[in-house]
Amino acid sequence: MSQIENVHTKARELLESQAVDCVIGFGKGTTGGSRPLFVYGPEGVEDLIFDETCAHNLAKYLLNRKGKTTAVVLKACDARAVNLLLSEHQIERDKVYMIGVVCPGIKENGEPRDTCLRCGQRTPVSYDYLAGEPEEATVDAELQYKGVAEMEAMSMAERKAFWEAQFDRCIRCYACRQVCPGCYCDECFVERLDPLWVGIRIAPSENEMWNAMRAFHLTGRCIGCDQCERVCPVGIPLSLLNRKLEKEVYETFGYEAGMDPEAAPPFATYKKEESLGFGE
Amino acid sequence: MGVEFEPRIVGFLCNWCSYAGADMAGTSRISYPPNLRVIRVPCSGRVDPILIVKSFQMGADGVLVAGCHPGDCHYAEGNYYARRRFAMLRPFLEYLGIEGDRFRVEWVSASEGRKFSEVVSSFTNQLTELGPRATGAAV
Amino acid sequence: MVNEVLSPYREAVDAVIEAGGEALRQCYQCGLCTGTCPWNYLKKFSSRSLIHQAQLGTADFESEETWTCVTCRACVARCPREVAIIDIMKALRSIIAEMGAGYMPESLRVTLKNIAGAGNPLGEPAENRHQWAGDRKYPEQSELLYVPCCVSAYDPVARRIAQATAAVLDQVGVPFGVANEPERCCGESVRKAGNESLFAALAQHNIETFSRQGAGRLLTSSPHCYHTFLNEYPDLGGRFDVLHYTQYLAGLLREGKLKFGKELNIKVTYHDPCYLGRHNGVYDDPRELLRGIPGIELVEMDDYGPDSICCGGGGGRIWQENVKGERLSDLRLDQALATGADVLAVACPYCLLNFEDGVLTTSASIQVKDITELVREAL
Amino acid sequence: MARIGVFICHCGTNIAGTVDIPTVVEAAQNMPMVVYAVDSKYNCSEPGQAAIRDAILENRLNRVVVAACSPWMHEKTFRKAVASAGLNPYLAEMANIREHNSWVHNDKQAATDKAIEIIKMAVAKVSRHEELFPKALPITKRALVVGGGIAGIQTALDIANAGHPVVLAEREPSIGGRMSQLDKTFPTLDCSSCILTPKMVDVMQHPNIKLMTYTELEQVEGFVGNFKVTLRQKARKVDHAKCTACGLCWQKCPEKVDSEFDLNLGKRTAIYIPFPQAVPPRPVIDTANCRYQKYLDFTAEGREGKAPPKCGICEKICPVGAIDWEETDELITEEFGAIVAATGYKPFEPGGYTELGKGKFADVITGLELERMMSPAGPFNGEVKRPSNGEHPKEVVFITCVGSRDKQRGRTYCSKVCCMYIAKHAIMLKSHDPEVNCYVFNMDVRTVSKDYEEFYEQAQLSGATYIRGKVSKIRQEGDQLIVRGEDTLLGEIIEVPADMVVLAVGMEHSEGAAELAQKLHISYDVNGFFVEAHPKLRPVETRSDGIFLAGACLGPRDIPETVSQGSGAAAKVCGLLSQDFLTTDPLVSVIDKVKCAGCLLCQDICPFSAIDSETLRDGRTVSVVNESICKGCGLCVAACRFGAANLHGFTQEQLLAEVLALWE
Amino acid sequence: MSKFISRKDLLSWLEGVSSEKDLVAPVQVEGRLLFRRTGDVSEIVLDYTNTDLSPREFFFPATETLFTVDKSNGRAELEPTRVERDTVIFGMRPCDAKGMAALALPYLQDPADSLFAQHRERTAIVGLSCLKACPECFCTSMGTGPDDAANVDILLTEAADGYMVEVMTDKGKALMPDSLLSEAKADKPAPAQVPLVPAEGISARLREAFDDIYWSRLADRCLHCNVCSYVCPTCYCFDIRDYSEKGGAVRVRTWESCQSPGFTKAAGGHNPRADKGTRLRQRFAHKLLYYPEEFGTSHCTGCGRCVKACPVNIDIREIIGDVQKLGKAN
Repeated sequence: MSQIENVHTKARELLESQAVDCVIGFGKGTTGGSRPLFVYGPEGVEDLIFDETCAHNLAKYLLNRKGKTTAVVLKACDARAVNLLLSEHQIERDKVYMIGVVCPGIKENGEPRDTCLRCGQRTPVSYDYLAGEPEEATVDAELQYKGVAEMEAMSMAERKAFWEAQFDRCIRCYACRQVCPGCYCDECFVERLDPLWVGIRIAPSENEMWNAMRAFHLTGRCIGCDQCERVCPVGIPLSLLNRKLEKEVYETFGYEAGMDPEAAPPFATYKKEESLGFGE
Repeated sequence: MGVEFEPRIVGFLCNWCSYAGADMAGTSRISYPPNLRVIRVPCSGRVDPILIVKSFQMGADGVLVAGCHPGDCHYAEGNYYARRRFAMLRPFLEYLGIEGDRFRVEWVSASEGRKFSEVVSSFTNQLTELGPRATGAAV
Repeated sequence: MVNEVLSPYREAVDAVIEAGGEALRQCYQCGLCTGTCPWNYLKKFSSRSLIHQAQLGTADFESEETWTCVTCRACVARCPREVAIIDIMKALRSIIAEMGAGYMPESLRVTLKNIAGAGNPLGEPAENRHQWAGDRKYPEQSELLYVPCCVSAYDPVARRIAQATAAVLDQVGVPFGVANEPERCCGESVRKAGNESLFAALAQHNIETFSRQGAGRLLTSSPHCYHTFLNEYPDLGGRFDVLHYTQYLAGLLREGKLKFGKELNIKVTYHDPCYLGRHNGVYDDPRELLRGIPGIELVEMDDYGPDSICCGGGGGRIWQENVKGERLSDLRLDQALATGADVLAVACPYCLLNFEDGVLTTSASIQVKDITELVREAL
Repeated sequence: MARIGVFICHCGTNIAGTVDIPTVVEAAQNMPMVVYAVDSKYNCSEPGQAAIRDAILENRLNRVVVAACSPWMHEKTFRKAVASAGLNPYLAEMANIREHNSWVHNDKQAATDKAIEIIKMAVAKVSRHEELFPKALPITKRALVVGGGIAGIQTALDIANAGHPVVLAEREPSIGGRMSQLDKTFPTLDCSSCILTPKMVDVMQHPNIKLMTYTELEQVEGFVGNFKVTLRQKARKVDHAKCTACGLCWQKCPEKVDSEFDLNLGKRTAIYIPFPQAVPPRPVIDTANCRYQKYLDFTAEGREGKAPPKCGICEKICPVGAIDWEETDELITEEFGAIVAATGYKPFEPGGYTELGKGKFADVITGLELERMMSPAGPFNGEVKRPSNGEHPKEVVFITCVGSRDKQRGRTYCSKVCCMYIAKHAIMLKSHDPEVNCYVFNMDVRTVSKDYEEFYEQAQLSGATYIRGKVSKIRQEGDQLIVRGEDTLLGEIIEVPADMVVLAVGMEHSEGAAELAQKLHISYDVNGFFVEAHPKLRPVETRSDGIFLAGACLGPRDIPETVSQGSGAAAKVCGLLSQDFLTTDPLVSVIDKVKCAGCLLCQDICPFSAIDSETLRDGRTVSVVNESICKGCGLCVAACRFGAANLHGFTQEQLLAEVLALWE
Repeated sequence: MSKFISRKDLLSWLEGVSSEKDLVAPVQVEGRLLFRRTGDVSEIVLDYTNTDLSPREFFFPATETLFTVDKSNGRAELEPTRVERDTVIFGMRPCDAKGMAALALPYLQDPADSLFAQHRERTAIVGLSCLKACPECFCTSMGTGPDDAANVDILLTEAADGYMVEVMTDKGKALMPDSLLSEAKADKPAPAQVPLVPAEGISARLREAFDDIYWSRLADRCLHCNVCSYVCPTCYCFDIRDYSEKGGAVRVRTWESCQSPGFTKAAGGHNPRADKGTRLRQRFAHKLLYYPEEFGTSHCTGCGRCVKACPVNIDIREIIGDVQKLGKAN
């Protein structure tokens, strides 16, 4: 059976047995691609699709379904998001049924996403059921931090100018935040009135503060799905921020978010003897 | 230019070691440049990175966080957590276009009045050399 | 007669510290180093007193004692204050070597002159460096570079080692090159004799040579070269993957690439070279290699592994004369004979020379062989 | 609306000498929300404080900034002054314009400008101050002492004598600890058990002490005044309520095993009391060695082959039917107001010193082994014999600093007691057998307490020869050991033939010290010893309130020091338990339940485990700060992305206000 | 016959405009096509379907200081912001021009927003009719069309080597005098063919479907970002705050969106549109029901930007279709 047929069978089984109230998967969109699809009964199961247009990270939707039983179709990066949410106690493991799919690598406008070119995972790290045959991609190590390395090679002034130009376009629509599985504050720091960390202006200084702190809040938490970059209506290369921090986290602490829900994230622990370059 | 550049430095000092160390510099009358503005915090682990980023956004030329030496934290482990956060923040600031040298983390004990004054002096000199932050700087 | 009164001499203390002997401050004079030092089985040599004199600045630079230490590291490994005793010895020597004041054994002086001039301790012409290989020409450009050590390149006895090693490598079929004419002494004993500037020059020269030859990995016969390339060249910019041949061959053995064809049927005891064992913690690879040779029964001496006794060749002692009865090699030979072994296996050209001498002068009934020779025999 | 008063201190010329006070006053008057600003010669003086009080009342001030010295100096003073005007004391803030300004700058203009900014920051901060109130919490008037050695015994007795109930928990079957293994004690040569046993009996009989032996600490929850501790009573297989300690069982038990108490020099039975004076004098069954237990295990697991003998002699012989094979470990939860850890030490294991040959040569023994030999109640009935051949040794060599002052073994510290116990051993050996010659290889002889130097002299007078130098090698020649080392005073190698060599092993942290520290949330140092709150001024306290320390769990100690510490810890406990309520500092964290997303990161990082989870009615799980435990470090605030955690006195709003004030 | 301007003349005309006024035109910025102030005519993109963001920011800026308070003289003086320069927006599509008109209705309703009025007054719109529709367009169903000249000052239509010109207003005439134009030699090219959406009677249907579960199911997918509102030419919601800064104070107005959770949150914490379904419904009801009821015209211009930008493909065309069915079903 093909992967999507397996998804159909599993989704039908889960809904019929009322093991879950809802299956979140991908359906056909109106503009040639796919979109998230919520299936509440066995009759809707056939509408589920999975192909290389299925770019969304559906783990985000689990945050709206706390306390309810949900099955969700997960690519490798999405499964890491589920692990992140599990490790942060945002969802309960026994309320989530993880239908893993083997990801062919997502394409946008027929071209593979940069994110997917960098990703060595085709098979999710965690799942309750795997609909496809496990496989791994081999990735050119140089791609891992492509872009980040180029940024690092720039001069301070060039980097500053680069980000000024990028953040200048930001319209603070918060799509990056809304789509991010790691962003789930009841009230985002950027919208707080007291303390007023960031004013309401949609202007360079505020935009920069917003983008910088949002990225920093994801230190050691970004699972690399790059949804933020995908949805940005003005094309700010947001993954360059997150990937820089993930690079630092990985090189310093050997940690990758969402790979193991049991591992202590970098800011939740420390080593007395570690030397991090501050005066010791 | 004429007027010499005087960097503005925001300093977060942990109450138990570094704030007391700064007091010690005072009681010992060890002078240092007047560029630092001190914000007392209970522990270097209390310093939310957003306060540092905010200081830079407002226009600080440098930010200093000083706490107890690792192992000597009044709260046993606060500075260990702080160290990790700042270890990530510093390269990130550099990446955004803020020289890493503008963000300093130092361990100053309550008895190290001299060290405190040296830290402030050398930081002030370093920032003077770096010059003012270009306007419209990131964050 | 006026009694001479000692008083502390601060400048001399500073000179020792300046020369790298700062560790002397840590010493609390327990004497464990002296008791541990193998010399004291043969003659009186109190390293503790020497350190104490250095602490007070009253060290006698005219004394032979400055040159006694074989840098075998037995004392350092036990010192409860972790005093870097070898560094102190080195510092004392370097004051003499660099300033030219004080006593230095004549033979050592000559050797250093040879090294400075000809690039090797024997004072042989550089172009003869490759003579050990006979007509065989080894490539100069290679990722894996075999560095035979001046002694095994020039010394008529120790040449066996270089020949056997090259033969083994050939037979296994590993592509390798040989550090040739431009290579000079690694500088280990030069540094231990206190001549830092000559060491730096040698190291710089060799690093350039190896780099020019495209070397990524260096394969050494001598643990002294091994130690120097591994631990001291990186500070001068020479970063190579360094292997003693016993490590390399043991690796090949594990991978199944080194296969033996003959059984030797002998009883062997193994002498740990100080610079392989205590200095660098390599105890298992040589033994694994020996046990891997068919028909070898490996027996241990009374003192082995970390407790092994020096052959007497370290710290520049190999270039100095030892009067009979004051040879550490003889002490060690006795231990070897006591095991009833047929062969005393070594893994260092200095050890080989010292024990060969010992066998000659005492007519001890034991053969001395480098491990690489045994490997070659069993192929 | 905040009505802020600013009080600027001249501090004589300390501030006024460098800072232009009138300029500062004028600037302060123009700061936002400042309705009153004035200077004073000395704010901290009685008239100065009165002026603050009066100004608050006259100008209806509701916030106060005192621009003067460091808060370390006078924060409390001015809080009191503010409170005396009826204002909440936490509505005052200090601006440090002396230590951080006038004392460190010479340029008057710069110092004046800086003073103004410092005050501006304080004004901005104080405008965000809130009223804070300390809380009072009841105290459980009961103490737990962990460890039944001499430290724990002394602590328990002193607390109990002060009238507070105590539970003394000991993991071995008997209390007594290391001291009970000793023969005599230096420098008085008292018989160890003669002075210890009465105290052990006192513990058993004390109405305020509940003794729980064979018991380990499982879990600690709660906080000062209100600890909830789970203890594991290990299965003894003997009903101690029924047992009369008649001794029949341990006399008849056929299974003999090495006695831990006698360091394997003697034997005990599988049902046993560790030593004759054990308290409580009730046996336990060592299930690992008991024949019947092995039989039970064999049948229970249904293994094949020959079954072990079905022994059960103890059960058959017990006149009161106290043997209970069904008994299992039991978890007991009790509440305490204070906990004392007195878990002692273990002797250093000298096997790593290959040159000394412990384990290789039978006649190389440790000091504690010698104690057991010399003890009249010990395995050799007080006779010192060479383990190799049972003869009395005539030449005995002692070696000091085995496992002490040795970086190579990771033991850098001095164990304090070895020099003295060697002196004791030398004296005792001579008194056991006048023909004995003792040699002591040593580095230094440390005799730092009362009567110790005299005791050392006594050892020398008894004939012990002290050789300065460390032993480098022991080898066997014939039936003797040759001890070799440098005599550093002679500068010669010396070899001493010996019948027996005694290693003066040092003290190490006890087994499981790190695990215990983690359960108690206290720190331990690189050597595994517990860390006191302050090495000089708070030697028996920890940084966790309500948890105290005594004895060798803190580091090497002799008996007098250990006992003093036991009494000291007891005094601290009594001081705590004598209060009816605990007053908490209000400068603690608080977590906004609405904003908290329940990621629980704060719980992972709180150094005091002061944050618990709470499930709300809407099903969300959030973090809640236990204000009694919180020490106000604010780690949770910096870690909380949600902006849910905040720290009274150092709120996000306050710190941000200080930053912003610089750019107002 | 229509007027004509050659491409070359148009560019030199633009050159002239940019030297006197602020010229705003479509420009390529890091892979996006955006209206930007430009002084460099060569960077203006002429061949495009539509920009990624609408031109509304030139009438209703993302952030605008309404006035500043100056306290330097010891008393507070209010200093309103004034629009100082004339702007010419070049290359606006008819749908966006209709959008700007739609934006004006609420803002210029009495009492008029003076800043908006100034922007409006000082801005001239040079429209460009569409010869090619983008896949998301549906302007003809929303009361405008690819060559609708109603809301521009000048409308250009691309023809061979130049543009057909229709000058619609006096402002247009002043900007592009007849002297620059020649008579067109050919007919105006046919406008783009735009797909239709069944929008007939949608207001009534929406009212009927007000309480349908449809909205909350749709909200399952919605991420509640502000993208749709911020790319929309007609969304005009804003937020206003006062800030004290450097001794003074400013009142700032910025874009806001009915999609953000705090938008309708009242003091005291009550939020009439606390759940995502009602917020989502609000957007479509406002576009297709409330605004048309108040101003008599659609609030959606069919530009298709929200369809294109929505990260989860919430498609107003599909919703119109769905609601038509829902309404009927009830």
